[in-house]
Amino acid sequence: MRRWLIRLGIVVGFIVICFLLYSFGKQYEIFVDNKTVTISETTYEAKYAAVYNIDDSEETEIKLKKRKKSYVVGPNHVFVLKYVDENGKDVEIKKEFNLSTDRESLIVNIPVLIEGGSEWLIDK
Amino acid sequence: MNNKNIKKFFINNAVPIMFIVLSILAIPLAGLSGEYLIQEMMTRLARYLFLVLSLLIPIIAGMGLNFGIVLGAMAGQIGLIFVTDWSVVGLSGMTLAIIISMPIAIILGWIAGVALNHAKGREMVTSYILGFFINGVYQLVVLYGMGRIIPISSNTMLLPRGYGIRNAVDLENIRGCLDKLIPLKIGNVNIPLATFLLVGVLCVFIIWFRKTKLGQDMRAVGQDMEVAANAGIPVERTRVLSIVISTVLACIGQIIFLQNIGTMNTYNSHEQIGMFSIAALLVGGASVAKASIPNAFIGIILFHIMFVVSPRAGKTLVGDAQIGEYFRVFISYGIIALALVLHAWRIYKEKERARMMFREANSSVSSESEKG
Amino acid sequence: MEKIKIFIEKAGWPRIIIGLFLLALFITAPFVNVNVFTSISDVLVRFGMWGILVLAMVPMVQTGCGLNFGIPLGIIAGLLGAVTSIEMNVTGLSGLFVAMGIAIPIAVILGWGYGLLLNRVKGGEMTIALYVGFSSVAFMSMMWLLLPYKSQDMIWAYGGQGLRTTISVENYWFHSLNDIGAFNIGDHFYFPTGMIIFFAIMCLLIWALFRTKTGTAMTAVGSNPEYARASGVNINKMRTISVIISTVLGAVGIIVYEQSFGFIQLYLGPFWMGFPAVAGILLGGASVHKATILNVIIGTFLFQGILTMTPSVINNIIQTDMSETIRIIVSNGLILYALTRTIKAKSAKVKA
Amino acid sequence: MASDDILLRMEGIKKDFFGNKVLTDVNLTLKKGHILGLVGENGAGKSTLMKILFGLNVIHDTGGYEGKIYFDGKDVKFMSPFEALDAGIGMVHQEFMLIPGFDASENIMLNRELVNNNFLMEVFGDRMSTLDKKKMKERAYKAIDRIGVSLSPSTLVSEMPVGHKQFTEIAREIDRESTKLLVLDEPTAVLTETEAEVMLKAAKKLAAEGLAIIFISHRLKEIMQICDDIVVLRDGHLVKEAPVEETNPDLITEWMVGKDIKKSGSQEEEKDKNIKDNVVFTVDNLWVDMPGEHVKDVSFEVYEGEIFGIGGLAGQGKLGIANGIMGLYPAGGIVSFEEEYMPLNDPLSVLKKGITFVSEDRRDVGLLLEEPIDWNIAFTVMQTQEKYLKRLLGGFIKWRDDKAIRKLAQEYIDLLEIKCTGPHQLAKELSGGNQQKVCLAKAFATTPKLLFVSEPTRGIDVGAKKLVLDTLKKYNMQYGTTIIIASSELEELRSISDRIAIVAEGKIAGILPPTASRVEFGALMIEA
Repeated sequence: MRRWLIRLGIVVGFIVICFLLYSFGKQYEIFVDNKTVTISETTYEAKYAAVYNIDDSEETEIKLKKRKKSYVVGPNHVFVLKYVDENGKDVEIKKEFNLSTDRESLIVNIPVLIEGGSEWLIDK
Repeated sequence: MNNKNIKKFFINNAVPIMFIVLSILAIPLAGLSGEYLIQEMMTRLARYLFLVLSLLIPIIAGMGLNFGIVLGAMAGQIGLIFVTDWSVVGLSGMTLAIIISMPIAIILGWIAGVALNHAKGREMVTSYILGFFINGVYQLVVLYGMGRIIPISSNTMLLPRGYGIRNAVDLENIRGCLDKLIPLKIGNVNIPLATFLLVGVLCVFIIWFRKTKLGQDMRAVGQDMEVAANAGIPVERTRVLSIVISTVLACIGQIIFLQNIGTMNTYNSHEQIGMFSIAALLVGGASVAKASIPNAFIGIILFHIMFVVSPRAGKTLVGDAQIGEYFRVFISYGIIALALVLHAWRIYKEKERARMMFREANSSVSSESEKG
Repeated sequence: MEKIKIFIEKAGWPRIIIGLFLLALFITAPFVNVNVFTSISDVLVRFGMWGILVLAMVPMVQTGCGLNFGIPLGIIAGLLGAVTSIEMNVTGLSGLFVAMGIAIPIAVILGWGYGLLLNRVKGGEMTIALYVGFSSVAFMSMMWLLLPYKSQDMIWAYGGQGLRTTISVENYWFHSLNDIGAFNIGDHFYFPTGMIIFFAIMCLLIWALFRTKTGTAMTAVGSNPEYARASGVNINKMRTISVIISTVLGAVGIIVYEQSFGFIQLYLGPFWMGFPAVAGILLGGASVHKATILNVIIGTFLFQGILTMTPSVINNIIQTDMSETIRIIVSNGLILYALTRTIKAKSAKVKA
Repeated sequence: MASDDILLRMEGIKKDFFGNKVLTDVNLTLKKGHILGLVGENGAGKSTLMKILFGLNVIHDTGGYEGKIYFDGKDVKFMSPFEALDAGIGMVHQEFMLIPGFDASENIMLNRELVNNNFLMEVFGDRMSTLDKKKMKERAYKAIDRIGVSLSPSTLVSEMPVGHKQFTEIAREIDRESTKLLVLDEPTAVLTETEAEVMLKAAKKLAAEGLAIIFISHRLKEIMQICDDIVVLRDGHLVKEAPVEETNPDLITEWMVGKDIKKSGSQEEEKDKNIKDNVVFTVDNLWVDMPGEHVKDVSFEVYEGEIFGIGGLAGQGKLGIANGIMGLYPAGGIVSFEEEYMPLNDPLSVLKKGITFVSEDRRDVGLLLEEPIDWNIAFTVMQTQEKYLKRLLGGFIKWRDDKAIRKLAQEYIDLLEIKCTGPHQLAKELSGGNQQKVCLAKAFATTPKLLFVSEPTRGIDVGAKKLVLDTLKKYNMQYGTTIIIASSELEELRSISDRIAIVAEGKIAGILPPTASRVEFGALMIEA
C-alpha cells in the first residue's frame, strides 16, 4: 500500500515536472514591428527608430517600417525599448509581460508601446 | 609462466590490439592533427557512450548483444519530434523528451523481451529482425500517422502533403544543450563536461545495479537458466526486465546522441545505431557473454579513430575517399561477425577441453590398472 | 468446420492472411483502375526473378543450417560473373551463360569456406550468416573500386574510380532469358516463358538432388543429426554440400534477376537481398528447419504478389504510397514469427 | 498421533504412471537426528518416492499419489518443490544445481541473498535491494563450518573440485534455517575416496546436530557405516525396514534383488544353438566419454553366434559401451572384430563391417521422427551399403528407389507386426513399442553380423516387450547373428543371454552365466 502510494506520487511528480518543463521550456516567437498599425480603430503611427532588448539579451536596433524577430523561452519576460524622442531626449520604456503556453508567436508593436496603448502585445 | 600470461593477454585482447595497430598505421596516412583527433574523440565519446553502455545489462543476463536498442532509439526520436513540435527548447526540452519517450521505450522493451523469451538461444538474430519490424511500425506511425491521427501543429515539420514528418528534423533548439551546459575548454579542445557527468552517473548506476538483488538474479539467469529457475528466480521476467532497462537507457542515449548532432534523420538516425554501438563495444574487447564499462570507453575511442581516419587514409592510399567509407562499413560488420564466430568457437573449444580432461583422467586410470 | 480447422493448421495463419489479402487486392484492382493483366504479368516477372534466390534457402534449411541470411555471399559470386561477362563483351544468351559459368566456380569456393565456418558454429548459424553476408558485401564494395575492369559501359564515364553503382545490361543480355518463347496476350499480358522454364528446371534439379542418396542423407541430417551420424553419415560434409549448393543458387539467381531487371547493382546493392528471399520461403510455409520446393513456389508467388500489388492498388485506394512500409512490416513480421514460433532449435542438439 | 521425535512418516504411499504401478503401499518413518539409508535397484521406486516427498510437477501431472505424508507432526501434501523447501526439506541432487561463475557464498545464498534496503525498492520493488556480500560470506562460512569442511566462501564454483561443489550444495540446503530433513541422492558417486570419507563424516555431524537425513546410495559399505536405519525397496514394494545393526551387506543385497525364481526350463531346450568356439569380438581397455554413462576401463570377449548381455545399474556405464564402439561418443581403447582392429570414433567404417546398433535413445538417435517409416527403416542400409538405390548415368547418380524402400518397409511391417497405417506414416505418430520395432527393422535391414541392442524394452508395454525379445532371439537362431544386449532389467537379460557381464562404476565387475542366482548378480552390481 505504502509502496503504491509512493509510486503514484512519483508518477504524479513526473507529470507535474512535465508541465513545468513544458511551460518553462516553451519557446515563443516574438516579432517586433516598427510600423504604422491600426488596432481597434485607433491608428498608431511609427515615428522613431528605436533600440530594444528582451530579457537582458543584446540590444537590437530597429528602424522605421521594419520588422525584427526574436525568440524567448519560458513564461516571464521583460521588454525594454529605448529611443530618442522629437525633443532629443532619451526615453526608456520597460514592460514586463508573461506568456501562457497556448500562444505561439506574438507581435510587439513599438508605436503602440510608445503611445502607451494597452494592446502593444498581440497574437500573430 | 610469465610468457604464458603474456600470450593469454594477447589472445584475450586480440581485437583491441589489432585496432591499435591499425590506428597507428592509419593516423600518419590520414595526416590529421592531434588536436583535431582529440576533439573528435571527445565529441564522439559524448555522443556514443550512453548508447554503448545501454548494451551491458542484457549481456549480464545472458541475452547477448541487444540489437534491439534501436527500439529505444525510435522511442527517443518520437519524444524529440513532440518537443520540437511544441517548441520546448534547451535542457527542459531535452528532459521533457526523455520523460515522454520513456513509457514508449518501456512498452517496446517489454514487447522485445517477451519475443526474445520465445526465441531462447537465438536472441541476437531475433532482436535484429525485431528492430526491422518495429522500424516498419515506427514508419507507419511517423510517416502516416503523425499529422493525421496524432496532431502535429508545426507545418515546418510536416511533409508538404500535410501529414508525415519530414526526412530531416532540425533540432536547433536543443542542439548541444547538454554538451555546452558546463563549458570547459582545455587548450583548443571543447569538453562536453555535463554529458560526461551524466555518463558517469550511468556508470555508477551500472556498478551499483550489479550489486542489487535484480542484478544478481540476472547474473544467475545469464549463467544457467535452469539452476536459476530451480532456485525460484523468475527467469522469464528477469530477462524481460533486462531488455526493458536496456531499451530505456538506449532511448536516453539516442536523445543525447541527437542533441549532439543537432539534426535528426527521422527515418535513418536510429537504423545504424545498434550496429555501430555493438561494433564499438566489441572493438573494446567485449564478447557476446562478457562486457564491461572500460570495454565501452576503449571501444568507442578505437572504433571512432578508425572511423575518422579511414576515409582520409583511403584517399592517401588509393586516391579515393570512398574506399575508406566502405572500409569502415566492412570493419563494423566484420568485427561483429568475428566476435560471434569467436564466441561460438570458444564454446566449442571449452567442450573439447572438458573432454580432454576426462580423457587424461581416464588414461591415468587405465595405466594404473595396467600396473596393477 | 473440422476440415477448415485442419486446413488452417496445415497452411498456417500468416499464409492464409496474406493469401486472402492478395486475393482482395486482385479483386479490388479493377475498381481502382489498375489493370489486372498488367498486374498478373508483373507478378509473374517478379516471381521468376526471385524464384531461384528463394530456392537457394532450401538446401541449407533442409540440413539444419537455418535460414541462409548469408545469401549475399552467393550474390557476390553472381555479380563477379556478371561484370566479368560484360568485360568480355559477350552478348545475348551466351553472355548470360558465360556469366553463370564464371560465377558458379567462385560460388563453390566461397560456399565451401562459408560451410567450413558454419560447421564450427553449430547452433549460431543464422546470426553469423547475417554478419558474414553483410561484411562480405562491404568487403566487395572495396573490391569494386579496386578491381581492374575496363569496359566503358561499367566504369564511371567521368573521372572517379572503379565500377559504377548500377550497370545496365541493356547492350549485353537484357531479357535474354525472359524472352525465350515469351508471348503477349493482348496489350497488357506478357509471359516471361524462358525465365519461368529456367526456374522450373532449377526446382527440378533441387527436387532431384533430394531424391538421391546424398540428398536423402542431407534431409536426415536436418531432421535428426544424431540419427544421421549413427547411420554413418558425415554431418559436416552434408552441411558443407548444402551450403555450397545454396551459394551457387544464390549466384545463378542473381544473374537471372539482373537479366530481367536490366541492371547490375553493385556496392551495397546486395545488402538486403537476403531478407525478401527469407521472408518468401517462410511465407510459403517453411519453418527454420524444414522447407520444400512447394514452399518456395507458393511463398515466392504470395510475397512477390503482395509487393507488386500493394503499391498499385493500395496507393490508388488511399492515395498514399505505403508499399515500402507494408513491405518492411510484412517481411520482417514473417521472419520474426518463424524465429519465435519454433522454440526447439534442431541444430543446437548436434553434439560437436 | 506422531510422537515427538518422529519427523517424517509416510503411510500407504501408492503411485502409478498410467496404470503402471511403481509404488505399492510404502510406509516409512524417520526420527529426528537419524540417518535413513534408502536402497533398491533402479526402478525400485526410490526416486519416485523422493519426487512425491518433494511435490514435483511430474507427480501431479500424472495424477498425483495415494497415501499420507506427515512431516513435523503435520499432514502435508506439497504441490511444488518450493513448498517442500519452505516446510524444511532440503535435497542435494545428483547433478549439481550451481551457478559456475558464482562463488560458494553466492551459490549457498542463491535467491535467498542477504540484502540492505534502499529507497528505490519502494519504487521498483524488492529486487532493487543491494546485496550484503560481507554478511553473506559470514553466513556461508557458518554453514560450511557446520558441515565441518574447509572451503572458502569466496571460491568460484567453476574452480572447485567436485567434492567442494557437493559440499556447497549441502551447505545451501542446511543454511536454510527451516531445514529439518536433508535428502542426499547418491552423494558420493562422483567423489574420490577421501572426499567421500569427508562427506560421510559431514553427514554424521549434521545428524548429531539433530538433522534427519535420507541417504540414497548403491555403496552398501557407506550405508553400513553411517546409517541408523535402512529401508529396502523392490519393484515398488517396501521389502524391509530395519535398524542397520541387524543387517549385513549380503542380507541387504538379497532383499534388494529378491529370492531366485525357478527358471521356466524352456530356456534349456533352446540351448542347442550354434555358438561357435571362436572369439569374434574383443574389447580391451575401452573408455567412453558419454555423459551420465561414463565407461572407464572395460575389456571383454564375445563368441560368434552368442547373445552377450550387459547389465548393471543406471549410470554405471553399461550403455556407454555400445555407444562408444559405434562412434557416437568419443572413445578410446582397442576393439577388434573378426580379428581386425576397428577404428573408433568413426561410425561409417564400423557400420560397413556389418555391426549395427539399436540405440536406447529412440527419439533422439534411433528415429527420424518427422520422416515416414520406410525412410527410417531403409536409411542406414542405403547410406552404408548403397542398397535401394538405382544407378543412373552409369552410376554417377545414385537415385533413391522409393518403390523398393516401400516394399522393404512393408516386409518388416508384416514381419514385426508394426501397427501403422502404412510405410508412409510418420515415425512420431507411432506408439513406443512400434517405434522400437521400427528401430529393430532398421537394424535387421542391414543384415548385421554383430548387433548391439541397448534397452530394447524401455518404455514399451508388456506385450511388445515379449515380441521384441522373441524377435531378437529368433534372429539370433536363424542367422547366427552375434548380439550384444545392454539392459537395466536383469530378468530380461537372463531370459535371453548366454552370458551376462555386469558393469559397475565404468568397469566390468564380473561375467556370470544366466543361471547364476540373483544374489550373485546383485553382489556384482552393488559395491558391498
